[in-house]
Amino acid sequence: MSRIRGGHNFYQIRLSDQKITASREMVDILLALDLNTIEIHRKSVNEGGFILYDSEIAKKKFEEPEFIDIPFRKIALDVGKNSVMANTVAIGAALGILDLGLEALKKILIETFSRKGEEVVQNNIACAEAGYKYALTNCPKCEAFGIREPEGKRLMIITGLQAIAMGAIMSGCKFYSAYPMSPSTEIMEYLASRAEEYNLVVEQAEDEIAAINMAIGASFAGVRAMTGTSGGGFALMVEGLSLIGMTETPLVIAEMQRPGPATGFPTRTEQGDLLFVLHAGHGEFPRVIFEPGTPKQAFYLTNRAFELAEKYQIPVFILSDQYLAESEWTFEELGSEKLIYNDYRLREEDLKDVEDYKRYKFSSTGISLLAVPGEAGKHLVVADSDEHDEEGHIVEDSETRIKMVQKRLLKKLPLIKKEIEAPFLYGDPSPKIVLVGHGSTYGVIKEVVDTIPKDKKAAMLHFSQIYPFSERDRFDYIGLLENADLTICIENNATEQFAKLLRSETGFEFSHQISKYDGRPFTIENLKEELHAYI
Amino acid sequence: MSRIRGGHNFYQIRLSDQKITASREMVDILLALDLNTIEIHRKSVNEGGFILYDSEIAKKKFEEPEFIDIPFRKIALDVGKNSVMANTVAIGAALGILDLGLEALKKILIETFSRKGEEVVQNNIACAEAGYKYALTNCPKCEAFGIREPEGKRLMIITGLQAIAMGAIMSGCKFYSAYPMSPSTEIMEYLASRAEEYNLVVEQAEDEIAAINMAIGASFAGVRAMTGTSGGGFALMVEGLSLIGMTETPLVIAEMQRPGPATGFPTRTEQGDLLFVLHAGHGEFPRVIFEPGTPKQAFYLTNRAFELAEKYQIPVFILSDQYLAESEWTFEELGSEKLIYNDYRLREEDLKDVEDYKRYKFSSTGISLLAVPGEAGKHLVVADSDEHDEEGHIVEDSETRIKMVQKRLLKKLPLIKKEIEAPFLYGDPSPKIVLVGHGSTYGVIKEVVDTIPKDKKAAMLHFSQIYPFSERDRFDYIGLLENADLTICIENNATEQFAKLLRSETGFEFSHQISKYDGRPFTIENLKEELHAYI
Amino acid sequence: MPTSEDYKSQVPAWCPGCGNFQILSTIKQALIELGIEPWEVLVVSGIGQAGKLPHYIKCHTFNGLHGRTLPVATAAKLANHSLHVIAVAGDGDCYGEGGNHFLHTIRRNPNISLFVHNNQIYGLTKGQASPTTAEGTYTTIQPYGVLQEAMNPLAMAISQNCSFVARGFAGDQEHLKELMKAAIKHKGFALLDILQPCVTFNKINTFKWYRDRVYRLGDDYDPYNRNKAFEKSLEWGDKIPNGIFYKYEREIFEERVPAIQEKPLVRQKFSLEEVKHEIEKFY
Amino acid sequence: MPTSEDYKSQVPAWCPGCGNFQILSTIKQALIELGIEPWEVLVVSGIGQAGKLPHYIKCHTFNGLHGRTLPVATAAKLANHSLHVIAVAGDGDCYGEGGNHFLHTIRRNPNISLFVHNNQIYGLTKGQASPTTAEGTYTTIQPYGVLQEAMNPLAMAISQNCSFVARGFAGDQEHLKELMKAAIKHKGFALLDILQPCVTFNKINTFKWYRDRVYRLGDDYDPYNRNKAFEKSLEWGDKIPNGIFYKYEREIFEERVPAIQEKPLVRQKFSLEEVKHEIEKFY
Ligand SMILES: Cc1ncc(C[n+]2csc(CCOP(=O)(O)OP(=O)(O)O)c2C)c(N)n1
Ligand SMILES: Cc1ncc(C[n+]2csc(CCOP(=O)(O)OP(=O)(O)O)c2C)c(N)n1
Ligand code: SF4
Ligand code: SF4
Ligand SMILES: [Mg+2]
Ligand SMILES: [Mg+2]
Repeated sequence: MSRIRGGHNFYQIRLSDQKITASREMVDILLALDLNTIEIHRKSVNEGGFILYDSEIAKKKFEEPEFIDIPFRKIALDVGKNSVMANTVAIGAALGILDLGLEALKKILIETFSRKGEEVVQNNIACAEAGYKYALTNCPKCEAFGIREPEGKRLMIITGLQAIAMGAIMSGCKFYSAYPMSPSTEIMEYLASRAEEYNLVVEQAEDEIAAINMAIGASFAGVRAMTGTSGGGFALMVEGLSLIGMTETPLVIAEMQRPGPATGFPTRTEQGDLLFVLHAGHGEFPRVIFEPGTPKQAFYLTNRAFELAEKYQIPVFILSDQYLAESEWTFEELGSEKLIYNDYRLREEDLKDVEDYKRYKFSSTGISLLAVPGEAGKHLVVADSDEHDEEGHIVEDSETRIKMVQKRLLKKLPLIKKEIEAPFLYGDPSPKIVLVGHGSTYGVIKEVVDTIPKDKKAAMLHFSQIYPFSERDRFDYIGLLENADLTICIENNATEQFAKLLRSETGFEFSHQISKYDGRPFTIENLKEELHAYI
Repeated sequence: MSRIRGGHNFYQIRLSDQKITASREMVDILLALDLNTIEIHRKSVNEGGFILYDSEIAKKKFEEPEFIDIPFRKIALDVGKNSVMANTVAIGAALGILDLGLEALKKILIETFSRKGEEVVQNNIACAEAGYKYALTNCPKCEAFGIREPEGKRLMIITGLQAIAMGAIMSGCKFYSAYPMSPSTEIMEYLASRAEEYNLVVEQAEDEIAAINMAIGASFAGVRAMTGTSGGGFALMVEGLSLIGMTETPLVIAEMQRPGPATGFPTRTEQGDLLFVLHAGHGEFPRVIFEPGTPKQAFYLTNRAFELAEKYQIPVFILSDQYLAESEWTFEELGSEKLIYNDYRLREEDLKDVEDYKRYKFSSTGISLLAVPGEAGKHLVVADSDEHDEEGHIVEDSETRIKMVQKRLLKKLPLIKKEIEAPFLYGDPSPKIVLVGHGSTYGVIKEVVDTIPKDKKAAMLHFSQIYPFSERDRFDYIGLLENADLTICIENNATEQFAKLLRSETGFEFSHQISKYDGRPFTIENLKEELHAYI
Repeated sequence: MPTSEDYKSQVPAWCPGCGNFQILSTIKQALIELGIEPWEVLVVSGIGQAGKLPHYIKCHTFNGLHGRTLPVATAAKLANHSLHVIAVAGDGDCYGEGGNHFLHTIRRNPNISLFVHNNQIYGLTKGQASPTTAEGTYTTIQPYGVLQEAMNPLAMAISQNCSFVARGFAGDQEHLKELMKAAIKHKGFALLDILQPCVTFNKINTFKWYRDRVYRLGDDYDPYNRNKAFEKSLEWGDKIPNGIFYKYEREIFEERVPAIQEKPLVRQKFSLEEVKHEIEKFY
Repeated sequence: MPTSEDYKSQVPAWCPGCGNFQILSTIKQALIELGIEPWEVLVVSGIGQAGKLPHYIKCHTFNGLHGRTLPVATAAKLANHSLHVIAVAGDGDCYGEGGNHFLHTIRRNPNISLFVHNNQIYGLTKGQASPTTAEGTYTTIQPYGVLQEAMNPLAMAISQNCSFVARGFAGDQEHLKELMKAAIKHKGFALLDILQPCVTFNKINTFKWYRDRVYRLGDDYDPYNRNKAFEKSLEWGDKIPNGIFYKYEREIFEERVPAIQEKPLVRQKFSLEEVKHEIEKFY
């Protein structure tokens, strides 16, 4: 919602003792803090589910069996001495219905309210307890959901944006410049909040053009840098992207998609910028695009983005969308062991054998030494947005041009391609049905594959390292697709962008396509329904 | 050359009594005004050709038979009383060698110098005559070239840029806003020079972002508008492009390519922005791209661009490059008869039956009425860059979103496709060899096809209406390609962009590719040489 | 004469208590008092809380991109100068993302009014610093406080000889209405910077904060003195002057663009007959 | 001590007689006299005739995009504040395409010198009006003469409290050199606008035109008075003052950004060990 206060807002939470990775359409418990919520979401409550509400707040009494009327407001006034704590009562009640205990909630209440003083904290806790008790006593058949308090392993809870920002910090990113834009702003906020702890420079630019040019300036000067934005802001960075291409300045760019064109739906989701990001920028230069499927992938791919950007002196994108960026996931497996950090920048010592440093020296790989200006002794670093010679000075001749295009583009491409990992196959190893997705549809496709009977031999093929395509000699995913009877490309956009890309890169043509372009992510229900036609 | 004065500059002129449409590598006559020119271009002179020079200026005497030493400077001093007229003497001499007469040159000299006074004009004419006479007397074997002064039909001489600008004027374009950038600036200069005669508003913007937003504002307010730039400037217009997509504002955009990335080669040529222009802009919306092959096509396609932009309320591109934009062509066939002009904008009278005007009213074609704000009675025109309802007001719901995507994009696409003409086939009607090109390679491919023996059954397939692809039921160009033995895609870029596009749109795969990415256009010689390997 | 009913439109999606409500009702009132009908006015806006405003008035609307209000407004005015064109922007919109257009539109001097809802914060994106946020203010992105000196839009406008430079306060609607009317009536580019409390994200510059500080420029103040106006525009702190700081009468852009001297561009009919001799020039 | 030999680089591709030659030799001279070695200085430039300058000096160079000099320079300085950073731009580059960065860099106040080769024209693209081209000037795109009032960069800088505002003339190299040295030595963002004749496209503002008009601000001029400086910055016509118009000592950006107080960012080694506890915060 693009309104800040007032108006309708909602959160959806899914709990399970299985691993879960997607949203569902329907809910088991609707916690309604006003009448509007009941009216809008009532039809999304599963059979056998509940609607918790307060008939005093709603100013309406519902008689249907799924309604459980709990006096949120009254309890808040009685116990907490303030009706604003009605929501705390309500959360307590929801936990009561599930019989999940209050420990976690209490911790959160303490964290949230401690700066407002001890009294507020205690009142909130009391409200939560009262709500809990009330629900426990008045709930008809709570065991229905079969949720138990989790035991053993602690789980992380993290959003896609946090995973990217944390990944950046843990990859040695030292400089982040951006301009606020939903849903990317939280990356900047996160990094700013850690600036003191890790000595980061986080600069809010006057516009996106400044943002990317600053990041380029910092990277040129020798530090790992990143920028982030959404589609509309990225549109303004396109000239800067081309500058990265020409100057061979490493940069990581996060593009968090929302539905376009133009301002579109600022707070909703879409995968509508894939081909735009792939082809953005005038002239020709290499790039890498990652589109993570989970916060975990977002974390590790961010790390890989910094590695590849610096190794090949190219732009690397973390392409994601509002859905993955902002939804919170719990899981257990993040660790720092698998992170890579190679510093490809050269300083004084590293250059002691270099007599005559040239920023764009020709080489068999197309990669030239990346010296840090001012830290490289008397060596001078000259970067140029014009076509240039090995030293970085403007040229006009045909011969140098050809060699530079080969250096910066044609020689690097095959090497970069070798770095890319194959798409991820989940389900039947020799599938007859392949559901293909990229980026944030990972979870929903995976869960849907789980619901398809084994004998139908279904699998998911998921692309998170989306461009360039990985080499087929490692894993012949095109062969796999060709051997299947049904190949369905699933995308959160209207123009089948990934299907087009795969066709243009490999010639492969999907048998079917499922597109969703209403600004909402796929849910398990609606993907299953779409699949009904084919399976 | 990106230097303004001093340094080396040259022009190449090709003369024929046949129609010619391309450049050659080699020249018959080299007119050298300094030693540098001789040194750089000497190897480009055909056997049997001449080098006209002045050994006094060159400070060097050449003894080889192809050199004709003419005292440009001395004649200028003697006859014109000023050594700067050496170049006039030289041009006179070149015409003398060809025995082409001096009438045309005299007219030009009068036009060019009349504002400097009668004396300067007369001196220049005298210099031209003296040079002419000297050459005529001293030239060994001028008849070799067999050029006769053209008779009969007068011919036009025009550049691609002039053709586009003239096309815009003759299509009712009333507003042009842009920011200077080579090689697009001349469009703005041309239109500015005609502003008085045709009541045009030509505004130099503070940057390209303002340029496109101004053009959008003018179009929204009800006049035909256009902007133009080169790749780097267009990169800054990408957000505005997306705004056109969302607000459905008609606009014609000229993108004159030069070699990138970034600043690249500001004064040279490349076809490196095709896929960029095709996919530019966040979110999804329709567009049309024309890439003319000759000034004539540029003229008519500009007219068609205005028609389609307004009919479908979309952005239409004239994509071209420095080569076509700036080289001067002579030909005979431009006329105003075939031009179309339909005014799709609605004013007072046109709307008299509309009760409740809605800017984005749903319709079977996806096209809504385009009213002119303030000229449409009390009807209000509301355009919005957010997702909106039929009236143009911000919405958030899924249902309206889906209908708007269908309206603005999915319904229009097939209709637009029907408007596109098939690619142009030249040569054998059932070819075994097909040379495929797009845009400015038209001339050189056509002339090369003419040199291939008829029994090899060669043809050119040229795309000037480049996106979307035309429907195959009119002309099955893919069938034609599939029936050929050898299909060669010829492009002035390094990443085979058109070949990729054709593959992604049709699945067709070329058997071979010829790429040139040194910033120079193909010449007849170098294309023939490249073809040697295959033919 | 239009009535307030004529200007009724969508229900605003602003926070309860937001200063934008006062600005909205004041604009409507100003238009009504000037006798301008909804179909005679085009409001161009960008993206931000301020940018939503035209949806809440009945009028021709172009709600474009964040920061790009002025180029659209200028060109629309050139295309049809019979329309009243009002540009509405946020402080981030106009002075941040759109800073370059602000500068160059002043130089062009089209007959447009620019109303900037200056809440000294990015409202829609939830509270980052804008160019006018006070130095030292803490935000989620500026945990050390804003390190830049706040921009002074009035001083900047005066420095470039902007033809009308004024400031009002959302909480003083009577005065604001007069300033709006003066801006709309003024022939030339008119900047009206409006102090607008953002009750959700700007906890410093509240209604009270402004009320304690603002005062109206007196009758003795001479807005035609550029140097004095500049000096006045630097006053900000315990006392914040509102009113018309500077006026400079000069020819407007529309009077200088030759093509539109006879009639608006949009009313000039095109005829191929009249232009077709253009081709002849190339023979 | 560096010598002029140390600073020798590519042969300039400027028109014979262009004012850029004087600026080039003066910069070299200033650097030499300040004892700055080539590897201690980074020159950031954009696109235009001025933008080519760093290729003609031996120094670290980032020759980036048209108009984007200042964001690159600011960030490079933040990344390594041990470098001397000089930004070089054309008038179109800096005040046209790059106008927004000019405004906001003033607010940031990094310790950078900005030299603007102000030839009042677009040189490289062959003679269109720039923001500083005089009103009424005829060009190929402005056949009716420029309709806008020329921008006043000094007044704008002063209006935003820029910490050093000066103007010099390519034809007065001695004075220019002193101004350059002062700008480089000044702690804070220093604007030096340089009147540079473009002998090919600007036939009005020639060497002679300037010579007939420019004068140096006298010793009695007080650059610390903002209002007076503003007044002075409006003087342009028969008399054109050159010199340091305004100075304002304030903390520079690099002193305010906490991360770089101990040492330049570029010298801070990264160790995964030191950050890996970050993950723990999400449990
Ligand atoms: C190109 C672009 N960048 C960023 C955004 C995100 N954005 C929307 S509104 C806004 C700023 C809002 O602040 P302001 O202009 O002061 O308006 P307010 O909401 O305070 O009225 C931003 C950064 C955008 N829509 N487009
Ligand atoms: C984005 C972009 N737009 C336009 C250009 C073309 N361009 C190059 S230099 C220039 C202006 C030159 O004028 P100025 O900045 O005053 O520099 P000068 O050549 O006069 O020194 C322009 C418009 C460009 N390179 N990039
Ligand atoms: S966030 Fe601030 S500016 Fe936006 S509506 Fe709420 S109070 Fe108003
Ligand atoms: S065009 Fe002007 S600015 Fe450029 S080099 Fe020539 S004289 Fe100098
Ligand atoms: Mg604001
Ligand atoms: Mg200039």
